[in-house]
This record gives sequence, C-alpha cells and structure tokens, in this order.
Amino acid sequence: MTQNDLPAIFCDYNPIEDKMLQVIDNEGNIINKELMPELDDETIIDAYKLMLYERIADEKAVSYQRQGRMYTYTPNLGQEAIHIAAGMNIRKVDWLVPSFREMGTLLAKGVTMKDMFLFYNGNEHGGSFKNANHVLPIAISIGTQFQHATGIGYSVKYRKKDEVVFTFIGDGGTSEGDFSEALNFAGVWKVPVVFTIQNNQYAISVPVKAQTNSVNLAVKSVAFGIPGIKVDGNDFFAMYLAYKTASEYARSGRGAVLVEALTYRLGAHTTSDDPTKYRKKEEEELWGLTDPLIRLKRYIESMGIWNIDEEKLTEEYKQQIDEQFIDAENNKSYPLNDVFQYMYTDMPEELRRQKAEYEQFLSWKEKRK
Amino acid sequence: MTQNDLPAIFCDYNPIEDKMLQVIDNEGNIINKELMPELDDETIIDAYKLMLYERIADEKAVSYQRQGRMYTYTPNLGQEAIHIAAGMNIRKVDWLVPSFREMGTLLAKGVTMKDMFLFYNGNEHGGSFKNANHVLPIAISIGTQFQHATGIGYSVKYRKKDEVVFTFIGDGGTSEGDFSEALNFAGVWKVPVVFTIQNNQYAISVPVKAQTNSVNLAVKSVAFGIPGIKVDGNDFFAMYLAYKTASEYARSGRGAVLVEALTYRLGAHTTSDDPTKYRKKEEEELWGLTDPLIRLKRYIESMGIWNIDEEKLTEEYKQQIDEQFIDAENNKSYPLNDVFQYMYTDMPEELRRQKAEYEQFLSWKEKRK
Amino acid sequence: MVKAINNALDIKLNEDKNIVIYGEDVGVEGGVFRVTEGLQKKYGVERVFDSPLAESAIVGTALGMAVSGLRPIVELQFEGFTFPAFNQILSNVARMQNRSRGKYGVPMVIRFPYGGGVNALEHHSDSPEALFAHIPGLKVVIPSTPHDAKGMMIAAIESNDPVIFMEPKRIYRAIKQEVSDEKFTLPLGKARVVQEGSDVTVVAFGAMIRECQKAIVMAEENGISVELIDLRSIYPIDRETIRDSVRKTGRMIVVAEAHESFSVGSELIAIANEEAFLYLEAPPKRVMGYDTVVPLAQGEKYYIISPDRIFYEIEKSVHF
Amino acid sequence: MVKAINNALDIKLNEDKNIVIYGEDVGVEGGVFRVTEGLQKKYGVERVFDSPLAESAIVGTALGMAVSGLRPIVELQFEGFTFPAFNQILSNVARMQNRSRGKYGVPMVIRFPYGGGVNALEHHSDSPEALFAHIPGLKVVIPSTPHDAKGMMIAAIESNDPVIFMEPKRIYRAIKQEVSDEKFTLPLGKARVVQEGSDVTVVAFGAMIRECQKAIVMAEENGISVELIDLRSIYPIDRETIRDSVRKTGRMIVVAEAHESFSVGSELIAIANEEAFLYLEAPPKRVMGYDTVVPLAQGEKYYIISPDRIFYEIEKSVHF
Ligand SMILES: Cc1ncc(C[n+]2csc(CCOP(=O)(O)OP(=O)(O)O)c2C)c(N)n1
Ligand SMILES: Cc1ncc(C[n+]2csc(CCOP(=O)(O)OP(=O)(O)O)c2C)c(N)n1
Ligand SMILES: [Mg+2]
Ligand SMILES: [Mg+2]
Repeated sequence: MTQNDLPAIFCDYNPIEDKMLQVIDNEGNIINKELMPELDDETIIDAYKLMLYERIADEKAVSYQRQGRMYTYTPNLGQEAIHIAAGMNIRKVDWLVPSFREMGTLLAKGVTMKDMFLFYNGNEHGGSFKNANHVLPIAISIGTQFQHATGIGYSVKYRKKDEVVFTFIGDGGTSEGDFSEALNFAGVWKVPVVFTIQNNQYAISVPVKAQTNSVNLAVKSVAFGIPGIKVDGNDFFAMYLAYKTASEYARSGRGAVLVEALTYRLGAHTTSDDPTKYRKKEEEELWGLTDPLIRLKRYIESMGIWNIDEEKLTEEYKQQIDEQFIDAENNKSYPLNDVFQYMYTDMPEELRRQKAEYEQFLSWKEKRK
Repeated sequence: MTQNDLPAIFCDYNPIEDKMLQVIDNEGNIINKELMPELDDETIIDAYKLMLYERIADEKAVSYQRQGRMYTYTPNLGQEAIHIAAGMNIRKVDWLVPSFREMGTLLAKGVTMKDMFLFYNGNEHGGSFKNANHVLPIAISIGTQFQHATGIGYSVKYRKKDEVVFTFIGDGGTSEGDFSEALNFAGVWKVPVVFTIQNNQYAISVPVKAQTNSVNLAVKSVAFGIPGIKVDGNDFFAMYLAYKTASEYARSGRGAVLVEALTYRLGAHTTSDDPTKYRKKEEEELWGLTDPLIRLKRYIESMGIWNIDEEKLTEEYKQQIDEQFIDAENNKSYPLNDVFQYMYTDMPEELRRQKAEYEQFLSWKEKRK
Repeated sequence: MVKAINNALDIKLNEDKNIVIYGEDVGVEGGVFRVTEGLQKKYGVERVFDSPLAESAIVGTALGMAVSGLRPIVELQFEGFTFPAFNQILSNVARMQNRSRGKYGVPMVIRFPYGGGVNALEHHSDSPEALFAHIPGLKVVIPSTPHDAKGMMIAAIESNDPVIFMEPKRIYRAIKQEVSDEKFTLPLGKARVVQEGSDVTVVAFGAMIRECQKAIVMAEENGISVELIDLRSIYPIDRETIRDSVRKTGRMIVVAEAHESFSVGSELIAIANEEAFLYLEAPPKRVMGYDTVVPLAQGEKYYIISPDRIFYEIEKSVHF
Repeated sequence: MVKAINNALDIKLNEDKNIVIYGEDVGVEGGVFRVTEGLQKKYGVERVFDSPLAESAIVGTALGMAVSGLRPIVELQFEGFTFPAFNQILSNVARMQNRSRGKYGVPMVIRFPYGGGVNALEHHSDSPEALFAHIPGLKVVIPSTPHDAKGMMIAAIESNDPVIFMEPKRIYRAIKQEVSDEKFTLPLGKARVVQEGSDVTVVAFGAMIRECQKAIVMAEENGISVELIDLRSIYPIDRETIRDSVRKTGRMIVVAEAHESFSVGSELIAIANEEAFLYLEAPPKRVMGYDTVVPLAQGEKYYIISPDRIFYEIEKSVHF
C-alpha cells in the first residue's frame, strides 16, 4: 500500500508513464518474480485447462457458423488469459456485465455453452443466461454496459453487500461518450467496479491508433480520478494479479479501477469479417508469438509440472462442446408467445390485440391450405 | 518549446501535478514576471474597459430581466477576464462556438448587445448573431458544441485555412459524453481548436467536487492525448498568455488544446436561480476577493498608468447599453412566417399547409369579432 | 402539481428503502422546479442526490440499479435534455426485460418536465411523447391534474416496468386542487373521461386539458356537446375508451402540443379508424403543433394551441 | 443497391471537393456492407476516412463541417447505433438552420442500413424511420431499388438541408437492376406509383415494396386490382400522391416493418382521413411490426411481414 491507499502495482505501473504490468515473457520465463501470484500448481494447470476449453469452444463456434448452423458469432481467439484470469477472481456473488467478447468469464460465472450457442442460433432464451447468477445479457450497444456496471456498483454499495462488479469493453468502445460518463460517475460514487478495456488493437477494421491519441487506454482513468493500470493481457499471471488486486481494492470500499488488458484479436471481428482487408499477415504472426496459451504452457512446462494429455483433453472438450451445441441446435422451439411475453411484466391490451390479429391470420392461412 | 514541440507553459504547468498558471495575485502584484505578456499600457487599459463594459452590460441585463422586460438570462459576473482575454486573441477569421456564458467574447466577435437582448427577449433573430462572422448560435444542449468545434476544426484543416476555433463549456459540461468524444476526435484529427472549460465551481447547484473525482479539469486532456493547462481564470494576464500560446499552437498545425479557466460564478446561474439555496455567503465573499476586474485595476493602478474616469465611463456604457436594449425591445415584430421560414431551405408542402391552416383560423377569428 | 408529485415521492421513499432519487440538481436544490424539495433532507444523500451532468449515465446507471434490486427514480431536467439518454432508454431500459427473458425487470421511473407556454429558451418547450411512445417496452404517461399526478406517480413507482413520466411544466403550479394526503394509485394505461358529451370527442392530455375545457365552454355556449377524454397514458393507449367515445359521437379532435406529423394525433386517428370506422361522421382532426421547432417566446403565440383554436376546430367538425 | 449508392457517392466525391465521407470502418474496410468500398483509395484519407467509435461525435463533428463549408456524408453502422447520435441530430442538425435564421445551412447526409429479415443480432433489425420523421428540420428518405437509391442519394447530397438516408439492408444485394452510370437525381419528397390499380392502395417503402409486389400477384390472381405506392420520402410526406390514390381506390393498406404504434402507418391513416375521408370505403389498415423488440432469427418469422399476410389484409379490406 502506498500513501494514497493505492495498491503498489498501481503506483509502480503508472499509466501516465506508459508502463505495463508483466510477469512472464513470451517464452514463459518469469520476468518479475516478486509479482508472481501465489498459485499452487493445480490452480495454474486448471487455468490452462480453462483457457484451452475456451479456445476449443471458440474454434468450434466458428466452425458451426461456417457450416451454416449458427448465425453471426464473435470469436475470442487470443484473449483467453484475460477471460480466465477474470473468471478465477470473480465470485458467485460478484456481478458480470459483459460486452460480447469474454466467453471464458461468462463460463466461469456459470453460463453454459448451450445457452451461448442458443443465443448465437437466434434465440433470446440463450442470451438471458438464466442459469448464471448476477450476469447481465450481452451488451451490443457499445459503451452502455459500463454505465450499467456503475449503477450496479451503486446498488451494491447502497445495500452494503460484499459484491464486486466486473465489466468489459473493447478499445474502440473507449471512444463512446458512455464510457467516459460511466467512469466519471464511478469516480464520484466510488463504486466497487473493476472496469476492463480489452485492447485487442482493433475495432473491426480500425486500429487503436486511429481511435485515440492518448498514450495508452489505461491513462484515461486519470480523467475520472480512478486508478488505472495497463497489463499484458496475454500474460495470465499479470492478469491474475491485476484482477486480484483490483477486486480487493474494490471490495475494500475504495472505489473503482480501470484495467487495460493489452491483447490481440487473433481471429476475425465476427464471422462476417475478413481481417485480411485491413491488417497484414506479419502483424498477426508477430502477435501470435504472444499467444497466452503458449506462454502459459511454456511456463508450466518449464516448471516441470505439466501433466496434461492435451490431445486427449482436446478431444474430451470437443465432445462436450458438441453435445452442448447439439442440445442447443435441437432446441428450435420458439412459440409466438415468446415475441410478446417479455416486453412487459403484464402484457398490455395493445400487445394482446396484435398477437390475436396474427393468430387470426395464421388460422386464415391454415384454412386456405 | 520543449522536446515534444509543446510550448513551455504546458510543461511547466502540467495539470497532472495540479499546477495553475498565474501571473498576478489578488492584489494585482506580478508573481510571475517572466510570464507577463508583452502588452502596451493602452492595450491593458482597453482590456479593463472591455471587462468593465461586459460587467455593466451583464448587470443591466439582469436588471432588465428583473423588471420583467426580458426572459431568462445567464449572468457572466466574475468570469470577464476569460471572455476578454479570449476576445483579444480571437481574430475575425477565427471561429467562436459559444456555450451560454461568454458574453465578452461574443462582443469581441462583433455580436451586438442589441442582438443578445433580442435573443433573451425571445426572438431567434437575436440569437442568429447575423452581424458576427464565424460565430455559431448559443448552444443550449450542453456538450454538443464541443463536437461542432472539432468538426469546424477539421473543416479548417481540410480547406487549409489559417483559422482557429474557440469553444467553451462549463465545469458541469465536462461530465457529458459529448465533451469526451469531442476531445477524443480532436486528439486524433489534430484540429486547430482551443477548448475552454470555464470552471466556475458550480453547475447550477452542483459543486465541481460532485461533478468529477479528477484532480482538476485540465487533466482530462490526458485521456485524449492533447495538451491541457489549468489557468487562474480571474487573472487577465494568465488568461491572455494561455490563449495567446494556445492559439499559436493551434495555428501552427500541432492540434487542439484544453484550457481550464478556474473562476467563480459570482452571480446566479440564471435569473431564475437562487444561489443562497446551495452556497454560503462566506464562500462568495472569499471568491469575491479574486474578482478579475479588481485585480486588473489594482495592477494598472500600481503601474501608475490608470487614466480612466470610471464613473463617467460607467455612465457612458450604461447609456450605450440602454440604447441597444431599447432598440431590441422595440423590435417586437415576429411575423407568422418566421415560424416556418427557416426550417428548410425550401419550405415543404407540409409546412405550407400547416401555415395556411393557421391563417384560415386567423381569418375566422377576425370575422368573429 | 409540484406538491402532489413531491408528496407521491415522499410517500414511496418512506415506504420502500429500495427507492433512490437522483438527477441534476435534485438533491440540495430540490430540482429546478422544486419537485424533489426537502427530500434529501428527509431521506439522506444516499437516497436523494445530485448526479454529475450526464443524462445518458443518469439513465444508464439507473438501469444498473434497477436490475440489481433498487427502484430508481431519475429526473432529467427538461424534455430537451432527455435525448443524450435516448440510446440508454431505447436500447436498454426498454429492452432489458425482454432481452433477459424476464430474468431482469427494470422497475424505474424517468421523470421530466415537458411542454411549452412558459416563455423559455430553446429545448425547454418541446413535447416529445411520440418519440418515447414508439419505443416498445416503455410505459409513457402524462398527468393533467395534481390528483392524477400523485396517483399516477405512485403507480409508476410501483410498476415493475420502466415508466416515462412526463410532467406538463406549464401547469406545474397553475392548477389548484385539494389532493388527499393518503396513498392512492391510479391504474396506468387508463384514460379518463373528463366530461361526457354527445356531439364530438376531444382527446387531449397534460396542459391541453385545461385549454380544452375553456374551448368546451365556448362550444357549449354554441350548443355543442363535447366529450373530453384525458388520455393520461400515451403507451399503452386506452383503445377502449377512445372507441366507445368515438362510436358515440362520430367525431374526434385530438389536441396536443407536439408536432403533428407522426404523433399521438396520428395514432389516435388510426385507432378511431380501426375501431370506429363505420361510426365516423367527420374526419378525425389533429389540432397540434406544426412540424417546426417551437418558437421562442415572441413567436410562441402562433404555435401554442389556444381555446378558440380548439373551439374553431370543434365547430368545423360538427358542421362537416 | 450497394453498388448504386457507391456509384452515387463516387460521382459526387468526384464532382465536389467539399464532400467528405466518414464513419466507423468506412475507410480501409469500405464499410461493413462495402457501400464505400474503393472510395478511400480513390479520394484519399482526408476525404474518406475511419472515425473513432462514437456516433454522437460523428454526427456532431459533421454538423461543424457542414456549417463551415463542407458537405459531409456520414455513415452510422446500423440503425440501432444511430441513437447515441440522436441528441445531436434532434437538437442541432435538425435545428441549426432555424436557430441561426438561415445563417448556417446544414448540408449533410446521415446514412445507415436499417430493417430486418437478415437473421441478425439485436439492434440490427429495427426500422426507426418514425422517430426521425417526427423531428422537424430533417428530410427522411428510403429507397427501394438500386435506381432510386442512386438518384435519391445524389439528390440528398445536393440538398442544402440535412437528410436521413435509410438503406434497407435486406435488399442491399437482393435486387438486380441495371442502373445508368450517368449522374441523375430524383426529387426528394415525391412518392412513386409503382403500379396503378383501382381496388385498393398499398403504401410501402424500402424492403417491403418487393414483398408487396409478391402479394399483389396473389391479389391479381384473385381479381383484385392494387395500386402500389412507394413512399420514398418519409418526411416530407407526399400527401398529394396518397390523396389521389386513396380517393381513387377508397381503400388503403400501409405495409411497413416498424412497430405499428405512432408510426408512418399511423401518419398515413391520418392523412387518408384528412385528405380522402369521404372516399373511404373501408378502414385504412396498418400491416406492420408489433410493438415489440424485433425477435432474434428464430422468432423473426412471426415479426416479418410476408406476402401472404399482405394479401390477407388486401382481401379483408376489399371485402370489408
Ligand atoms: C454503439 C455502437 N456502435 C457501433 C456498433 C457496431 N460495432 C460492433 S463491434 C464494433 C467494434 C468494437 O470494437 P472494440 O470496442 O475494440 O471491441 P472488439 O470488437 O475489438 O472486441 C462496432 C463498431 C455497436 N455495436 N454499438
Ligand atoms: C444536455 C443538457 N443537460 C442539462 C441542461 C440544463 N442545464 C443548463 S445549464 C446547466 C448547468 C451547467 O453547468 P456548467 O457546465 O458548469 O456551466 P455554467 O452554467 O456553470 O456556466 C444545466 C444542468 C442543458 N442545458 N443541457
Ligand atoms: Mg478491439
Ligand atoms: Mg459551472
């Protein structure tokens, strides 16, 4: 702790000086021993497994979509360290206010792949994440979710609950006014929210350089009087440490934190996107060297604790995921009522009338056959 | 100039360290000799006269409103140094994108008091500022004007013009998403815009502490990668220096600048507001000691160059202002056509029809009498 | 009406710890129209407080509160400043319940003064009800009397759906009416037949009710019997009451301040057609604002709907 | 249609140095629907460029450009992402000319894809035309063919008033039509009689024209003669064409994707009443979306208006 009650990493890695928190390098070597989080071997291996699971699920999703069995999907490839590190620090009582690219964290909160598949298959029942406690649906209107998170933070504080709110946005999203307003309110209200910017270098085709002239994204915290930190988002240990520190800070009642996780979207923006239009293969390859899975695996191997039959595990995961997908795919029931049912807690006459009209049409159609 | 091509004052008064640019103190003594702008005596006295004129016009406006001869008005009392310093640095070709509390700068751009009175008398013809070149109408939807200024900046740059854009906002306005978006675009586009935050301590009843948790408002520039500086807004010389430096910087093609002018709204928010509801007399008195007119007058007197018969001048000004007011008051012609005329460049049939319908009603009414 | 709303807020704040109120200047100042006056003192700064100046975040954070157990009531300072929050309202407030398939309700009230006739600056005289009413997932209501304001506000706060509560600022203090101190509610979604009549139906709401009443006096002097309906709820709209009345009178005039195109007037005419086509004896008519910006004070006389204008249209309809 | 719009932009960029185009991903990528493809290469990054991700600033800065001599064309990526810019559009773009009493014109085009039927995620299937049409000061137009798209886009760019140009994404690439390479314009504000008929008037626009044409085939097989009007301009609305047609047929059906309440359908029914009351033989009818969020892909079949649904309503109207 420093003078201002700020955890040391926020001082040592002051974003104004454009420093970045790192624990291991691309080869999996520890470069900051004193920062290495205290995790037992099993936990570290579990983390790897979770990252692997996310990666496989993600690949699977992309391939289902290519097969025409699912609509537009937003890949997570390359950003798994962030998601799993967050997932390991988010508790059941904590809140997750997602953007649309943090599958691993959703899974950690209890969202099922089946539900996710159902959602990307075009059914709102998947998107409701009904099995997961304290998880909001995916926010598509970029920036708005940060404000929801701040509001939940107020509510947590008001009701004196021991809950932390985790929320995510992309690098592009930092340009939206809602982003700034949310952080500003969070600063004034001192709410227990961990805000993450997943800086994956692109907003669809627009590189982060064209997005803002600030030295980095974590530094935007300065404008709102909350601590910020830039972290190597492909370094699982750095992300783990950042989230552990940030969530403890938030829980202690000292307020919100902004985490910039520097990463790279190795895949396409969505399954309708073609990244070759706007970026070079060399760039992708360069970033490929920082792949969070490879790095963590190298670390584990170098520690001599690797005990996974990765091929077998991969097969297992694929099968599990396939099962969930088939489950979702078979669930194609979408009754007419679902269109009207959830708009209001008690359906207004206007909606009843509109539904009845449609049913009349259906029976006319039936008769005509 | 420093390494980054940044004028020295932006480095010496780095808002991250919460420094504030000042040249004279409350007693009018020079406290930063090397920063004193090179202004001849006459210019300094002129500046005082302009500030005096603004103050009197402002007082007059408030009193007309109290007499029921004008609708809601937004007083400028206490913020004159900012307005006049900006006015002395803004050229005919430069753009002014005002908020609603910078009368002195509007006057400098050629807006007449008559037009301002006409506007506050409820006639759009006053608010169009038709006599003033490159001045936009008053922006009431807070924050939006910053984006207009950035857009004009782009246009200036695109057309390779030697024009600078000046725009203003209040401390409260910095919380609006539009504020952040505008600065972010300005940072990316490197447009010649001088953004001013008039931090007059309140947004209606809300003190700046409840507005943001940032150490000051100038520091918000860091989030957008543009230089920022906090200036004593009641110190004419400091403001003059800031604007001179900022507009030269902008003209040189290096991009936008954010100036926080620390000041105090000595009057009410608008003529419908009662500040005693939310602030203490002692506070007002304390800030009264920093009154920009008094400070500048003390400086001039201490230099032994005071040559104004202030009482006489005041009377002259009052008379001039009265004349303009009477002029505006007599201009009560508001033809029906004015409601429809300016909505489109060519009036659509829908509007013609609506207008004709009203005229039919009028002739029915006429006949009934 | 200011007092009645204040009283409604007071009653609910007292009853339910989960209610919080915030917005620009609602705390210390009690709101620029004093609607929340005294509430911060009574309930503390954690429950009634000033927010930073950012409408989107006011609404966006309220959504976060609403899905996590609170029942926020937010004030937007004027109708013209609801639009920075339009995206949050349309994209999230109105949709979260549907998006989450009922997992997250959104019990919140967004209240703001609206309407013209107060000699105001731009953005302070508009009537944007149609914009909100076109958004699925919202309830949009407008009271026309202190009594209704109180009963509707309590109902709005108790509603588990988000409610846009529009307050006709022109009559904030203009209508004197004794309102019971007790708690009572009025069902949202129900119009009120202000007065029965047989020749023509006039549908209005908010500040226009009073103007219609003045016009009706003129009509009665001319032997015309007018049925006046106070719509009260813009969405859901009370088809039944409109239908019954228009079937009875065969004529309808809609009086409202908003721009006439794509408005509540358009919708009511559509409803009259759908529900009472065979009964119509004259074309339903909109007496509404032009498709222009509301003029500043000097020009507002042309824009504002006067009782004689309403009477003129009533007469035209009856003599069609 | 994508090509036709691209061609229109190309022609105007080539002709007028004051035109700039920007928005999210419109530069390098050429837009997510490739409407601006190739234009950055041809005209440079100062004239065709990617903006940061902030719709309010995209529109707000465009206003600044427009009042200072440029003629910006901005793309908002989807209709669902126009709402962060709603305040700039309503409060400034639509009003600056009136506010400045003509001193500052606002020659700008805000274009975006809209509408359903493409199996999209939320916020990618909506039809918000009524929200824009209710705002005084805007022109709101929607093409239904590549030819119209080109002529209307050039007219929109040449208009000295701000134009909301809505592009029906469902038929972006669905309708093949030879379009002249030459420059031509179509007057904004004029509807088009797609086909003449005598029994019933069908008014539609955008992607619904094609659906109506399919329904009309069914109607003709049943001996019903349909007049089809492509509204093209939502505001100003072409009263004259509606009037003439409804006076002729005595019947009107409005087909549109948007939520039916407070919609273009409501407005057209109001117009039919005002302009052709005595000619009406059946109640004008809206065949439109429900007052619900547009369902995701699996449920969209219920929401989307099919040709047989339109035919069903045509038949009902004719047999009223
Ligand atoms: C308000 C809003 N505007 C535009 C879009 C369309 N859109 C979807 S994703 C995206 C880019 C997002 O980039 P970033 O924030 O960096 O997140 P990433 O996709 O890289 O995870 C855009 C422009 C949107 N969803 N919401
Ligand atoms: C978007 C918007 N929201 C609310 C208002 C109402 N309003 C007018 S002035 C004001 C306070 C402005 O405070 P500040 O920005 O500090 O400027 P000051 O009045 O102190 O000069 C408010 C809330 C507005 N004009 N625009
Ligand atoms: Mg990104
Ligand atoms: Mg202020």
